[in-house]
Amino acid sequence: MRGRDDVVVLGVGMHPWGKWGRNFVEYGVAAATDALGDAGLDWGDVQFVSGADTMRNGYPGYVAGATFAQALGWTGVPVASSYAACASGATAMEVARTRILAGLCDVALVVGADTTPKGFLAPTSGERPDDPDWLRFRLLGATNPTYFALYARRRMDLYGATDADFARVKVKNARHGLNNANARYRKEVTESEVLASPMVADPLRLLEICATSDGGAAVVLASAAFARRHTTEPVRVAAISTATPTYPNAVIEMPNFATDSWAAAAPPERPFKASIAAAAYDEAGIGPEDLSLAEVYDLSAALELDWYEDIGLCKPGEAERLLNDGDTTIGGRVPVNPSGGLSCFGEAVPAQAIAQVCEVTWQLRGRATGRQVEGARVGITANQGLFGHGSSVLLAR
Amino acid sequence: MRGRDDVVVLGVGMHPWGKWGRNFVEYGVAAATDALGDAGLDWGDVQFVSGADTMRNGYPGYVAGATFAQALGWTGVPVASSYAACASGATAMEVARTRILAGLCDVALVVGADTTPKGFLAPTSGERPDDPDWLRFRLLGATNPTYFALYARRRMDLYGATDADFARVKVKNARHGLNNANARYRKEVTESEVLASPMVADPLRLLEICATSDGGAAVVLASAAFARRHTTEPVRVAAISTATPTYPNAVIEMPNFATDSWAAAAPPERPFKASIAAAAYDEAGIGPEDLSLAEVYDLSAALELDWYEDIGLCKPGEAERLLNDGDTTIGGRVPVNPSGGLSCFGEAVPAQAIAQVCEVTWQLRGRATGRQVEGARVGITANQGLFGHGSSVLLAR
Amino acid sequence: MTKTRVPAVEGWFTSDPDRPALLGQRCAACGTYVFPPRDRSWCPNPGCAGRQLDEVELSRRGTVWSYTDARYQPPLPYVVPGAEHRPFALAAVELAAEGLVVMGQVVPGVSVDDLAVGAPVELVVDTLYEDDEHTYLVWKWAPVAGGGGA
Amino acid sequence: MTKTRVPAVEGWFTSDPDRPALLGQRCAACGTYVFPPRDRSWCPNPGCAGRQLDEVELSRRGTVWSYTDARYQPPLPYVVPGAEHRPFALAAVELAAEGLVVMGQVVPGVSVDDLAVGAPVELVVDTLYEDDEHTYLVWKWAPVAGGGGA
Ligand SMILES: [Zn+2]
Ligand SMILES: [Zn+2]
Repeated sequence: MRGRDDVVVLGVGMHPWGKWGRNFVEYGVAAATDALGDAGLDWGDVQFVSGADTMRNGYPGYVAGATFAQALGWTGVPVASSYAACASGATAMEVARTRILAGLCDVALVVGADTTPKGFLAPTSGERPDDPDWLRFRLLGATNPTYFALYARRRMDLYGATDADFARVKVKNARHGLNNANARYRKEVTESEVLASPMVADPLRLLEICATSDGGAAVVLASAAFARRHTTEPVRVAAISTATPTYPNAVIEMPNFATDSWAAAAPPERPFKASIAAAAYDEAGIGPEDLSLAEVYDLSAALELDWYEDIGLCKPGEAERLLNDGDTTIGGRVPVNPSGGLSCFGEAVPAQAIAQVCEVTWQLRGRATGRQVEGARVGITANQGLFGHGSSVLLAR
Repeated sequence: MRGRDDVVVLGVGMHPWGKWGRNFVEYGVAAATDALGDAGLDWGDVQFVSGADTMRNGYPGYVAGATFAQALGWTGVPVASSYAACASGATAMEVARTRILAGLCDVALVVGADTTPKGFLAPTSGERPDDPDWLRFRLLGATNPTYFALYARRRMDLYGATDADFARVKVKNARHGLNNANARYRKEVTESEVLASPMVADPLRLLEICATSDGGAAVVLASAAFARRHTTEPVRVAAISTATPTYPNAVIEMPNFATDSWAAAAPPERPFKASIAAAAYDEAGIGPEDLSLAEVYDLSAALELDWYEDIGLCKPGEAERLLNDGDTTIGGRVPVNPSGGLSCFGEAVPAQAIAQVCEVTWQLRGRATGRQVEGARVGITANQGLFGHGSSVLLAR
Repeated sequence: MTKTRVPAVEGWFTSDPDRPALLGQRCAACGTYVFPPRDRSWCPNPGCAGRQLDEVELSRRGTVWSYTDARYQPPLPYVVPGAEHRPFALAAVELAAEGLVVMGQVVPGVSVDDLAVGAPVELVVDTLYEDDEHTYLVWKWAPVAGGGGA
Repeated sequence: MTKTRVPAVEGWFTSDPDRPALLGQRCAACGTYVFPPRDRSWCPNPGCAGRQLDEVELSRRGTVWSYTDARYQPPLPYVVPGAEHRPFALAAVELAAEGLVVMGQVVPGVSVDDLAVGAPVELVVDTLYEDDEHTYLVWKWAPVAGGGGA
């Protein structure tokens, strides 16, 4: 778009998702080592480390860039550490990409890893009445699934979505992830099994809500000039979006108590969630019609349907038809979550957006064994984190 | 150095330091508004927000970029939020600078603000035996001043520094900050008053150790092309360093229990703290002999003397002479901490490195009323945060 | 001994038993609304330079934007009222005059089967939880008799 | 009733009363040392691809790199041993063979006036604090008789 040289994904790596209970640094270093091996580079070749933070693992988690650099062995390399809730990994990638585009380095390592507690994500202890993420639990008992359920119920009442539609998203993703060695859950489920699982937050059931996992993911980014000397199958970073809402955001967002008010200013034509991928398309000059596949943030099965519309695969209200026509299944027009998605992984917050990029990279290289989208040329990732953090990465070969 | 277009400081702003006890967002927005006014821009002109995080203010503190963007009014602007302990502000500036250098935007707003608790900085509650920053309190009772005191004592035993030398750093900085409206402490002290203040961590006394403060600082960065249309007194960002140590780091660093081992690899010729400014000098092609002034991180009075050597103003062991000759006092060869430094401000972690840049900018514009370094043309900032975060910003006009 | 009734959060609602209302803010310059009230005075509308937010009571009636329930006990800092968790419904409610959607628990005894998108509800103040000395109050939504619910 | 003596941290030191020692790790490939021991097995030396760290006892004697004291009571999670805070000294001690500087409290009764950079010290294990059932142990540094201290 601006005629500048591209940034390329030179290597990707992951530590398998699970409930391992070990230190998050271990997962991050494993993923980083894996990604460097994939890129054919040594740790000493890395000129910048961009970490995605975890707020759950004390000081080392707050300074992920430095933590991973130290664990791999201090080399004096500049670091950055970014936090953007579920979008942290994409923000860390964007910090690394811009450093390459700026000509300040040729090779950057992006790492995110997490060790998560069991059960619902809950705020840390103490009385924090100034923190909306604390207050929503105290005053409303509103867990994360509460918010996902509000969106799901609205799909049902507005568009006629059904329990069965949501269950079929889960069935599809479980099948996609079946042979993905990095996924935590690798087991087929039937629609009736999903519908028999306990209701958590009506209309969402246990098998339709993503778990929290331990895991780590890493990406090696490089300038196109550097990459030409190291690979014959470059995957190009066509765009990264790290958008925030435009006032007034008329959709209730976790962990808020209320929306912005549209009494004085009309809501933007494009709601926040739809603006996320749009910013990436705009930067790249690529449109949803060019997509071979997408990895979207299916915190709930119903939320995946919202994403179909928000990344432009179909118009609002048409996602159920897309799903039921098989368009988003591997073999269909534009497979969504061929990795199995959060449904098969469970969320490891700072690693997740990076893991999405790993999957798209493997797909574009034709190396997604057991889940390959044939002839994949363009893929997008999309996610949204608390406090107005949208992110989307557009990759092409 | 690379022949690329410069990035310029177009506006700076602060909320005065103090112990105000209000929400940190308020300080950040006040500083941002101030900086935008100084730049002659509106919030709507900002194309990127880079926040420096605070770990003390719940979720809003973890996502400072989004928090300030929301508080100023969501405009859809991309955001990032960085954490690097005391170097957070400089890391946030570097993220913004690279985005401009990459051609992804022309105007970026960098903001950091903090509301701090009283007394020693202490870890948050709970049992966290995996976190060295928790363990050092539990197993050693080692507060932050403990580490500063180790360095101070070593200066005394190795270089013959005296109590009186440390006290004179405090006397100088108190005088420098006397008329700085943004400083928290504006009161002259005498050498004997300093030496009469209670010993906290031998050899450091209460008046030689920096307090924790509330405060906020903001910087508007712009591409040189954009800046030319908006100012006739551009201050150029000549370099930003965000260095980490090189293995083995043979100096004990807060919050560690031990150094790296030099049994298998020799320590780098340039110790970590000296490598921080060196990276900035290298990038800019500017040397310490070109400096008009410096703002360094005087967490203790003795630490300011270490910095004289680490930013290249003199050889190791000569800092006391530089101080006592008046070289680092306003009116001397290269004034250090003309703002009054942390000594007069107290530390507001995510704002502090940005505040250093505000001061150097005012000095280079000739607008540091009551503390102006005459004819200032080049200034440097330097600081170091926990977990291997060094930062230095080199500014020139 | 009667327990003292106190709001579970300060300054977000009035607890006049006859006329409870959420307390929001309104920008004196552009007229936009803010809820919950903030401790700062500048307007959140980026198109407005207003620096004065006046306290206002929000509309007591609205329509359901969406709804769900909490089948499992939420984690701390949620406090279970009574001996054990009983599922409760939650609703996000659209206030037309203010152009706001506001979340709240739904009063006990109302389940998701009694709710629908678009159904009218009104604000009440009810018990959130109790301790030995206090009854902590919060706003909740209640279906309006004859309204859109089942 | 005697209290059970337990280390305040697991696996960082032995508490053999005759021969207490810090427990570090040594890379089998390059020979560098690590303290405190890590739960991961890769070498921290970026010039080494070693993936095996063996547990080793560190030198029991070293020389003072620097020292200070804690005049005021440190905040939690520090636990005051006894009824009230009594200032204690701290030292960073250089272990020549390992090329390491290791922090530790200095044994009670030794003040900064008794210490100097370069003075020889040795490792002991001593009480950090106690509760009703346990005495929590930690390593500390003790000046060596006839050494460089005052
Ligand atoms: Zn307004
Ligand atoms: Zn080794």
